[in-house]
Formats: sequence, C-alpha cells, structure tokens
Amino acid sequence: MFEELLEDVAQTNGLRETSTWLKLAAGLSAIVLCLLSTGYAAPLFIALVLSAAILTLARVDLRTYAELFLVPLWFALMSVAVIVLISGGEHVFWNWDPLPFLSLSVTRESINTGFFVLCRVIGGMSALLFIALTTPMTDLFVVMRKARVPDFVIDLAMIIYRTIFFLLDQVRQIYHAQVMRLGYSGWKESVHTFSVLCGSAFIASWDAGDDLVRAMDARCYDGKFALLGENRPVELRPLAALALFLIAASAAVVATQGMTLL
Amino acid sequence: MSSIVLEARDIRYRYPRGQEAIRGISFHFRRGEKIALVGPNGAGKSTLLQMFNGMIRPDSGMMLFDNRPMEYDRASLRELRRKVGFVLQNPDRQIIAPTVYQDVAFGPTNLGYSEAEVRESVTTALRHVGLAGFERRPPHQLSGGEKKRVAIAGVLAMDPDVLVFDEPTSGLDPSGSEDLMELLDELNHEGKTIVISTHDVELAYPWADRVILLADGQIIKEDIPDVAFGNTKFVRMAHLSVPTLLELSAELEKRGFFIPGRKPRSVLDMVHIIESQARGSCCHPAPGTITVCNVDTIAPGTTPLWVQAHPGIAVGAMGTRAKQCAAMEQVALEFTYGVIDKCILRALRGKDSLILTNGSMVGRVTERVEAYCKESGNVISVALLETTDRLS
Amino acid sequence: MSSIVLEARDIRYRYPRGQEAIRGISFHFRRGEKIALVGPNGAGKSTLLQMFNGMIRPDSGMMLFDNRPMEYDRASLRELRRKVGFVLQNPDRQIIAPTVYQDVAFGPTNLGYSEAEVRESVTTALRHVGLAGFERRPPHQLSGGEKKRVAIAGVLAMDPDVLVFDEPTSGLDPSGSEDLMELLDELNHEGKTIVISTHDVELAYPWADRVILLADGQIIKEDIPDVAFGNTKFVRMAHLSVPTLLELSAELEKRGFFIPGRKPRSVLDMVHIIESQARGSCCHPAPGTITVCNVDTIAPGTTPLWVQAHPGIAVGAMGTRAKQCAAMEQVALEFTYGVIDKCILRALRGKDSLILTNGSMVGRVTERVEAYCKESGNVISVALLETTDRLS
Amino acid sequence: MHIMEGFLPWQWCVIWWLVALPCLMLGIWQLKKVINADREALPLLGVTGGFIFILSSLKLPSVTGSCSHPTGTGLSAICFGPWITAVICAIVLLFQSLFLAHGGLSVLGANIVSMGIVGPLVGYAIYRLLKDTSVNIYLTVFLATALADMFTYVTTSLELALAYPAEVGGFASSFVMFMAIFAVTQVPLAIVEGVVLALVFKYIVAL
Repeated sequence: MFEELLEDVAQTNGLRETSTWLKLAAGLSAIVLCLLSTGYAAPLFIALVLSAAILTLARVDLRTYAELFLVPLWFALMSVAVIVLISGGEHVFWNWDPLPFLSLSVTRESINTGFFVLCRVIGGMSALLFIALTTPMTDLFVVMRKARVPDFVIDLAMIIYRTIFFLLDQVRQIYHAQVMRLGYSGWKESVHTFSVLCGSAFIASWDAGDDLVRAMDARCYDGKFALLGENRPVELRPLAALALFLIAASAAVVATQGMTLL
Repeated sequence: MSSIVLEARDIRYRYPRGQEAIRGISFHFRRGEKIALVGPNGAGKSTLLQMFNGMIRPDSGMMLFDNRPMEYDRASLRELRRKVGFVLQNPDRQIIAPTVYQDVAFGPTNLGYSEAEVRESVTTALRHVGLAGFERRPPHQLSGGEKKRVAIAGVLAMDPDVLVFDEPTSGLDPSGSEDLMELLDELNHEGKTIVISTHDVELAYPWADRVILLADGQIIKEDIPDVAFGNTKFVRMAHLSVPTLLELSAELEKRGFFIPGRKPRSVLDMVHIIESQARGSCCHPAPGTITVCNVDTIAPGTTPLWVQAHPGIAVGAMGTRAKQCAAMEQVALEFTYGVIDKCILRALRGKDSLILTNGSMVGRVTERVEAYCKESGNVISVALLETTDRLS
Repeated sequence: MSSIVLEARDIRYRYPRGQEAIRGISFHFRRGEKIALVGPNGAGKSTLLQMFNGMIRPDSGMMLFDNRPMEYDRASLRELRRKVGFVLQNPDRQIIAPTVYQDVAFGPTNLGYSEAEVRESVTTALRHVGLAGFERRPPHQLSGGEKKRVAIAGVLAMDPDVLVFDEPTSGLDPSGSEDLMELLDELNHEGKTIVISTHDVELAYPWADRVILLADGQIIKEDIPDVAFGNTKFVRMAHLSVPTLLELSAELEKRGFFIPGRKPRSVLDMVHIIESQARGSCCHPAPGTITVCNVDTIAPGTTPLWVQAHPGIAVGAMGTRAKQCAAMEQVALEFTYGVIDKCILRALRGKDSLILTNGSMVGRVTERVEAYCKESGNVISVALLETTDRLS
Repeated sequence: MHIMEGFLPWQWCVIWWLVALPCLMLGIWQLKKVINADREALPLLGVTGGFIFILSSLKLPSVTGSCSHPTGTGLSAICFGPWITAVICAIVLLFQSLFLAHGGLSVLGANIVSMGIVGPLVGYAIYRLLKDTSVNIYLTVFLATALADMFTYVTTSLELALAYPAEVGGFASSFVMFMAIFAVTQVPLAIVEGVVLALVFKYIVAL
C-alpha cells in the first residue's frame, strides 16, 4: 500500500556530505547526455557508472535499488512494444494489418529504435535515481533559492515537504487500524474502506493546515522562512571524479553515435 | 494453570534497512493473564505488539496462537485478527467513521455478520464500555476518554479472546485513566487476556500480573511487578523509573525496616507496613463494614434511601455504569478511583462504606477484601445491599 | 517578591457556537515562578494557555503582560509572542520547516534578525536543549523526545521571558520526561517564568511552586502544591487523583502519626517522616559527602580517573549535557533522575556520591542539600570537583 | 501514471516545458496575489499539496500490479482554480520523481501538462458546468474526477504518440495504439477513482 520515500535513503546515504552542486551536475548532465545520444551504448555506459556510484559510494543496498526500476521498466516495456510495432522500416520480420489505417510490423529498424529508447530510459532513470538517492530535498531547497525560484514557491514547497511526512505517518496508522479490523476483506469493502482512508487523509490535512497557521503565528510569522545557509563546499576529489565521468560519457556519446543493436 | 494463548519463540525482526527492532524474544501469555510490556520509547514495544495479530511477521522465530503457529495467508490472518483485538494508542487514528454506531460496526460488517447480528454486537459492545445511547453521535465531538471507549467497543464487537492495548491511558486525565483501567479489569474478569504496552510504571506496577521489561528489542526481565521493578539495574537499563511506593519501601529496607516478602503495591499495603513497624501491630479492634451494591440488579431509588439512613457513610463507585447510576440517583461519591483499597483503609479506622459497582465486579470486591484480611490478620465483613434493605 | 509578569482579570471566553470555555478567571504569575495549571481534559486548560500569547482573545475581562493590558494589533501581538514562548503538546504540530536548523531559525528570521544573529541564536538554543549537531536533520527522523526539544529550541531562540508548555511530558517515557523536567528547572534557574498545563498530578506535585486547579472553566483552588492537592473535595471536583505520597501521608495522619506542616513531596521527605516517627530521631552520625562536578568547566578525562580513585561511589547525572558527557567519558551512571534526592538518601546512609551537571544547576545542588539539612538537622557537605582533584 | 525519465526525445521535452511554463507563470502570478492578500493561504496550499502527494502515493488495493492512484488534483482545482493547482502539482510532481522515482526531470514538463494542467482543467470545467444544474453533487464529483483522470491519460497518450508517430497512419494510428494500451486500460481504474472520490466527498459531508 505504501511506498517507501527515497528521501529517507538520501538523508543517510554515503554521499550525503558531498557538495550538492557536484551531485546535481553529475545527475543533470547525465540526463542531458542520455537525451543527446543517438546510439544505445552511451546511455548504458552512463547507467553502469552511476549505478556503480549509487551502490558503492552512496552505499544504497542492491535490492532497494533494483526494486526502484520495476515500475518504470514495466511502463517502458509496454511503450517500447508499441514503438516496435508501429515505427516500421525496410527489413520487415513480421507484419499484420488488422485495420485499414493500422499497420503493425516488426522490422530491424523498429527493433533498433525500441532498444535505443529502452536504453535511454535505463540511462535516464539511473541519473534520476542518482540525484534522488544521494541528494536530500532539504539540500535542494538551497539550490532552488540560488536558482532564483521565487521565495514563496520555495516556502510552499517546504511546507508541502514537511506536511507529506507527518500526514503519511497518520495515514499509515489509520490504514493499519483498518487492516486490524479486517477492512479490505473483499472488493466492495476495499473500495469503501479505501475511500474512508482517503477521506480521513483529507480531514487530517485540513486539521494540519489549521494547526500550521497557528504554529506559524505563534512564532511571529512575517512571511519569511529561514534557509540553511550554504551547502558543503566543492572538494577536489569529487570534482575530479565528476570531470572524468563527464569527459568519458561525452566521449561515449560521440564515439557511439548512431550505433544500433542489429 | 490456564492454557497458553499467545507465545513467541525466539522471534527477530528488522525493518527494511533499519536497525534490528526485535532481537530474539521468547515469552508466553496464559489465558486470563494481565500482562504489562514496559519499556522506553523505541524499545520495540509497538513492533512486538503488532506481531500479536500478524500485522508484522517476524523474520525468524515463530509466533503461536492457541499453541498453533501463526499462518500468514489471508484467511488465517482474518481469524487471528478477530481473536486478537488491538486498540491503538491514539483513538483518532482508529475511529474514522462518521458516527459511533458505524465505527463500532466496522469490524462485524467486515466479518460478514448479518445486519441483525451487527446491530446486536454493536449494542452489546457499547453497553459494555458504558456508551449506550451514543450510537448516533459523531466521534469528533466526544472527549478523549469517550473516544478511547469507542475504539475499545469497536474491537470488543468482534468478541476477541485477547485484547492488546498500546499505551491505553496516554492522553487521558487521572479519572479517565482510572475508569479505563477499571474497564480492563472488568474485561479481564470476564475471561479476556489483557496485554498492555506502556512506559508508565506507576500504572503497570499495581495492575499487572506479570511485567515484561523491554529495552533495545530484548526482554531484560520478566517477572511479577515487585521483582521486575525492584531491580534498579534493570530499571535503569530500560530507561524507566522505580514506582514511588517500591522506591520508598526499598529505602526503608536499607534503613533496617522490615519489609515482608510481597512488596507494597498500594498505599494500603504501605500503611500496613508502616503501622506494623511503628506500633508493632496492625490489627484493629473494631473495623467497619463494606457494603457492596450491584447497580444492575438493585431497584431504582434504593441506594439514595439507604445512604440517607446511614449517615457518615462514604460511597465509592467502580466502573462507568456505577458512576452513571450514582449521577442519575444523585448519590454523592467520595471515592471514584482505587475504591476497594480506600474502603478497606476506612474500615480499618472503624468506619463504614458503600461500594456501587456492577456485574462481575461485585465478586472482585469480596476477593480483594478477603485477600487483604488473610494477609493482614484483620477481619472486615463485606455485605451485599439488596433491594429489601432499603431502610434497614 | 518579584514583579508580576502575567495577569488575568476576570476573563471569559466562549467558542463560537460552543459552550463557555473560560468562565471568569483571575490570577497572576510572578517573574521566575514555576506554575502548574492542573485539571481534567476539557477543563479549559488549552484555551486559557492560548490567551497567554494572544492566540485567543477573551470575550470579556483583561489579560495583562508586564502590567500592561494586552493589545491585539499585529505589532503588539508579535512583541507579545516573542516574550511569551508557547510549546505545543504535539511537537509535530509545531515543527514547520524541513530541517532542525531552519525550524529553530523560523522565529528569529521572522523577527528580522540578521543572518549572523539568527545563526547565533539557533546555535545557543540547540546547545541549550542538548541537540548541537542536529542542524541538518529532517524532523521526521527524530524521536519523540528529540522533536520536543526541537520545538522548545524553536521557542528559546526568540529568548522569551515566559515559557508556556501544554502537557510537556505527554508521550515521553520516564527518562525523557525526567530530562525535560530538568530542562524546565534549568530554564527556570536562568530566570524564565515557566507555566505548564498538565493532568499528571505526580508530575506537578513535586515540581510546582504554585498549583492552579481548574475545572469547568473556573479556578477551583490556587495554592502551594500540598494544599491544592491535599483537599480531596477539590481534587475530586477536578477529576484528579491525590499524589501517592500525599495520600499516604494523609492516611498516616489519620492514624495518629505526626506529619509536619510541610507535607512530604518526595521519597526523601517521606523516609524522613517515617524514620522520625519510628526511631524518634533522624539525625545520622556520619553522613557521606556529595561531590558536584560541572561538566562545562572540568578538563576531559578528570571524572573517570576520579571515579576510579573512589571505589564504591555512586555517580548521578542531571541534565542532557551531563548525561552526554558521562556517555562520552564512559562513566557508569547510577542515578539519572531525582538525582539530588537520591544522593542525599545515600549520604544519610554514610555513603558518598558524585553528581555531574552543568552551569547554573551546580548552584541548585547546593541549595537543595542546604535546604534539606536545615529542615532535618543533618549535616551533609557538598564539595566541588576541580580539574586538579584528579587523583585526590 | 507518469512518463518516465529518458522516454521522450529531447525536442519533445523542450516543447512540453514550453507549453507548461506559461501556465506555471500564470499560476505563480495568481499565487502571489493570493498569498499577499492572505498570509494564511500559504499553509493551506501547503497541506493541499501534501494531500495530493499522499493520495498519489497510495495505491488502490484491489488493482495489484498497476500503479494507478487517485490524483486528488480535481479537489484542489475546485478550491484554488486550475492555474494555482498547476503550480502545486509541479511541486508535487518534482517530489514524486525524487521521492518515489515516478516520472522524471526532463519529462517533468510533459507530466505537468498532463496531470497538472489538462486533468485539473477538465475537472474544473465539469465542476463549473454541473455545479448549478440539477445533477446530483456526488455524480458531479464522480464525473469531474473520473474524467479528469481519463483526460490525464489521454494527454499522456497524445504526448507519446506525438513523439513516436507510426510509419503508416502517422500520429493518428500511433495515438490509437497508445490510447489502447494506456488510456483504455485506465477506464475501469478511472471509474473506481471516481467512485472513491465521490465516497470521500460523501464521507467529508457526513462529518
């Protein structure tokens, strides 16, 4: 029912104290490089390096990491199947025209395209997970301010952040109480019990909003939020590692340009 | 000795990527016992409790219910959760239906009871916790103590064998706590096994048959309350404090006072010890009597008349129904908590008292008084108030 | 007598469409007092507390701060809320920001402090509550006791004159409560006026300078703890219970024991009374000494060596910093709560003890021991451990 | 359901960002007005965001294997209007990609368009349309949420189809294929979601 929030992993990961700028630079440029790549090899190379970093440097355990790929890969495989069937090409392996305007075929070109998109998703996901697992949101707020995001938007984001955690805690307890009294026992009961859960989540949010207004007022709220000053400074070794990675990845993008599976 | 109802054999549990929360625990609870799991926050109390009804499955080791290993398929879990009722610490998380009736009916409905059965089980459960007539009220208008009672009724409606309470009195004021502990005693008297988890040593000490001290996911001591709380080393390990009366008796013992084998659990016991020491004797020449009145069977109007006819008598009430009854008949109450002990203390000073209570609790008064008399050598007589006694 | 800091003159308040919650209350708190508002749930405690910092404005009557009537415009409210810090019962409802630092900095930032001032006040406040080094942690990963401390630090950072706590120990285990009450004592010792609302009589009884019993929106008794809790009629009206030691002393008194004017507030007092009665005297021929060590000024490594050189000594720690220090230097602690009393009890049996504490609390030890000696006629000496004492 | 990182070619990432940004700007501008008028709006908007996140992190129990979840954006659109909802959604989507690995950063623009803009707009429009008619309020909530949900998926299919048109039939037949896989399979789920949120509404009214 409940998914674990990666934020909790990020708060204790092995790269917690490395400069946020470096981690963000690594993740974002990896995403851009994956998108710019025209061959399947470079995204795979990026995925390999970043996964290794997540598993060894950030010390995230393998199972947690592997499970994170399941849902997006399921989605990706379905979409890639569609791409393979509709993209068409010259070397046709299989073909079926069920409707006059719909032609399904598997071709060498379409397999290449599908595989390439799949690799790009794997590369992109690993880059996203690298940011998600090594950089807590609390550090990203500082970056957001530096990036000139309007203050009240950051304040809003911070309140949402704080609310998520204590609402989640409450909703979890309510869910447990429901299970203990045999809610979710049949399909119909499940829908009913679930809607009661969502409803109490709404009530809980409403209460939380009320209390938040009071708590802020009681502490002289005047439209300001404090920010935790500076993030950790950029250190030489991680900087060198980042540079090395970017050079190697860019080289891979250029070198494997247009590389296809078949 | 009664049969074992719940048992753990070397269970261990680790939260995903977290620390090991339960590190090799074994115990067994017998039918009809009152058990207190006592330990600081973070000792693993809640995790352990959630294994009692299969919400958490141990990583290794085995949980047994009724001498059969717990199974974790859907059907077995349903059966287990019906038999082991769980009352959360915060009733606001447990009561979520828009009316009291709907909330108490939640369990029975999910058990697939017919509408008539649901209605009956809800009515019985609400009467039990003293909330008859609250059916149509919305829970958010109730007081903390009332909410707690609704939560308990919601569990009672499924008629479980074992009742598990996480921090039962947290957030309740003294009179609310006292009422709740009386309710637990009443349920226990009707044969339910009661397990509470708490960090309130003053609460657990006089109440429990057996105390399990928990710290860092391990049992550090399991014994009767005097022994479990008497060892300062264990108490310190569990980040707890020694109950006041036990601490006092330990200090007196260090100063050469004689403390009998069974340590004082109540003010009554302590008075007895101090009097025996200071006076050499604690037998009273002409103790008063204690009269017990069952509010379920007595004719309305009897009690006020009887009280009028006995000036100087002190009246105490045990249980919600007795208190409601006293309020209805406008009988002024002297004692509303620790009633039996207070009446014994009065009797020892040669004064009479009347205890209003109901059902199974009548027997408890006699039992407790007899136990005290046997131990102390005093003779206090307990009488039952009948409707015909009106003016005697 | 110190000046009046907070005063209420016949205030009344009715919730929109609700019952009258406050029905004509007047009182005044003096600077540096420790006040406990005690009453059952629903007595109006929380409503009353929220009037102290202008969160609720009375319908009639008047609230005064520093002898000036409170005003309810924005600027005055800001000033008032800076001076009267309010700590909610549930810290989750008070902590707003995503990290400990940001949360504690919330008040100072909104007061318009410069960044350096904000940083300094946050550091000081966190050090005060024993959470130095927690700056970057997100609140949802902290324990209940730690969250409470963050909430307190957030209020302390604004350097208020009066600190108001709603149910300060609710949800905390005994050692957490004890730490918290020590922190309150420490703050009080630094000159802050402390007001708590609670229904825990055992907590309020030994702690408060003055107790206000509240029921149904009215003050039913306002006095020193022994008197306020000693009257069973008022206690019953307020749905409370009599503190154990007070109940015991009342029962002993009824049985002809002599109880001095000041009723026993602690096990120490009670032992004194019982011993005087049973033995006729309570003066001890050769009491032990109590050594006090200020962990802020002592050189690291001194304490363990000194303890080694004094076998048989019992070590107690008061306050979070002292406990952290003991853990760091691996000094085994015998006492972690009620430390001074326990050490006096030891001294009376001729045994020595060492108390680790910090800053202003050193003076408190001497004060408490002197007060006891004066009252009881014993002579217990208190020594200060210096770095140079290492092996003496 | 969101498009995940790396799925869209870079050109389309840029295009959807360009579509989303003006809407976000409008939302931010409205947000600023609201906050300046009433400071208490900020915490309320905050808990609304928290609520949307929580709802979307709950998975419907009986539909295992799917990652369908109520979006709750309709509710926010009704309270604060669709543009402010777009801003809240953008923040929630950012949190979802970083806390749950749902969605991504380069595709954030595309996801904001489908879940944060089109969905709430549809829900809001239906609500406004039916509000003053004789249609039962629960039916209104059901329709608003179920259709908002459907249109979110239709938009997602559209975004995918635009990026990967078919060789034969081009965009249209590709759209049909993606619809068949994503949107059509979502019909029962959208109905369940509509039922759940209508029940939620009923529950809230009952309290």
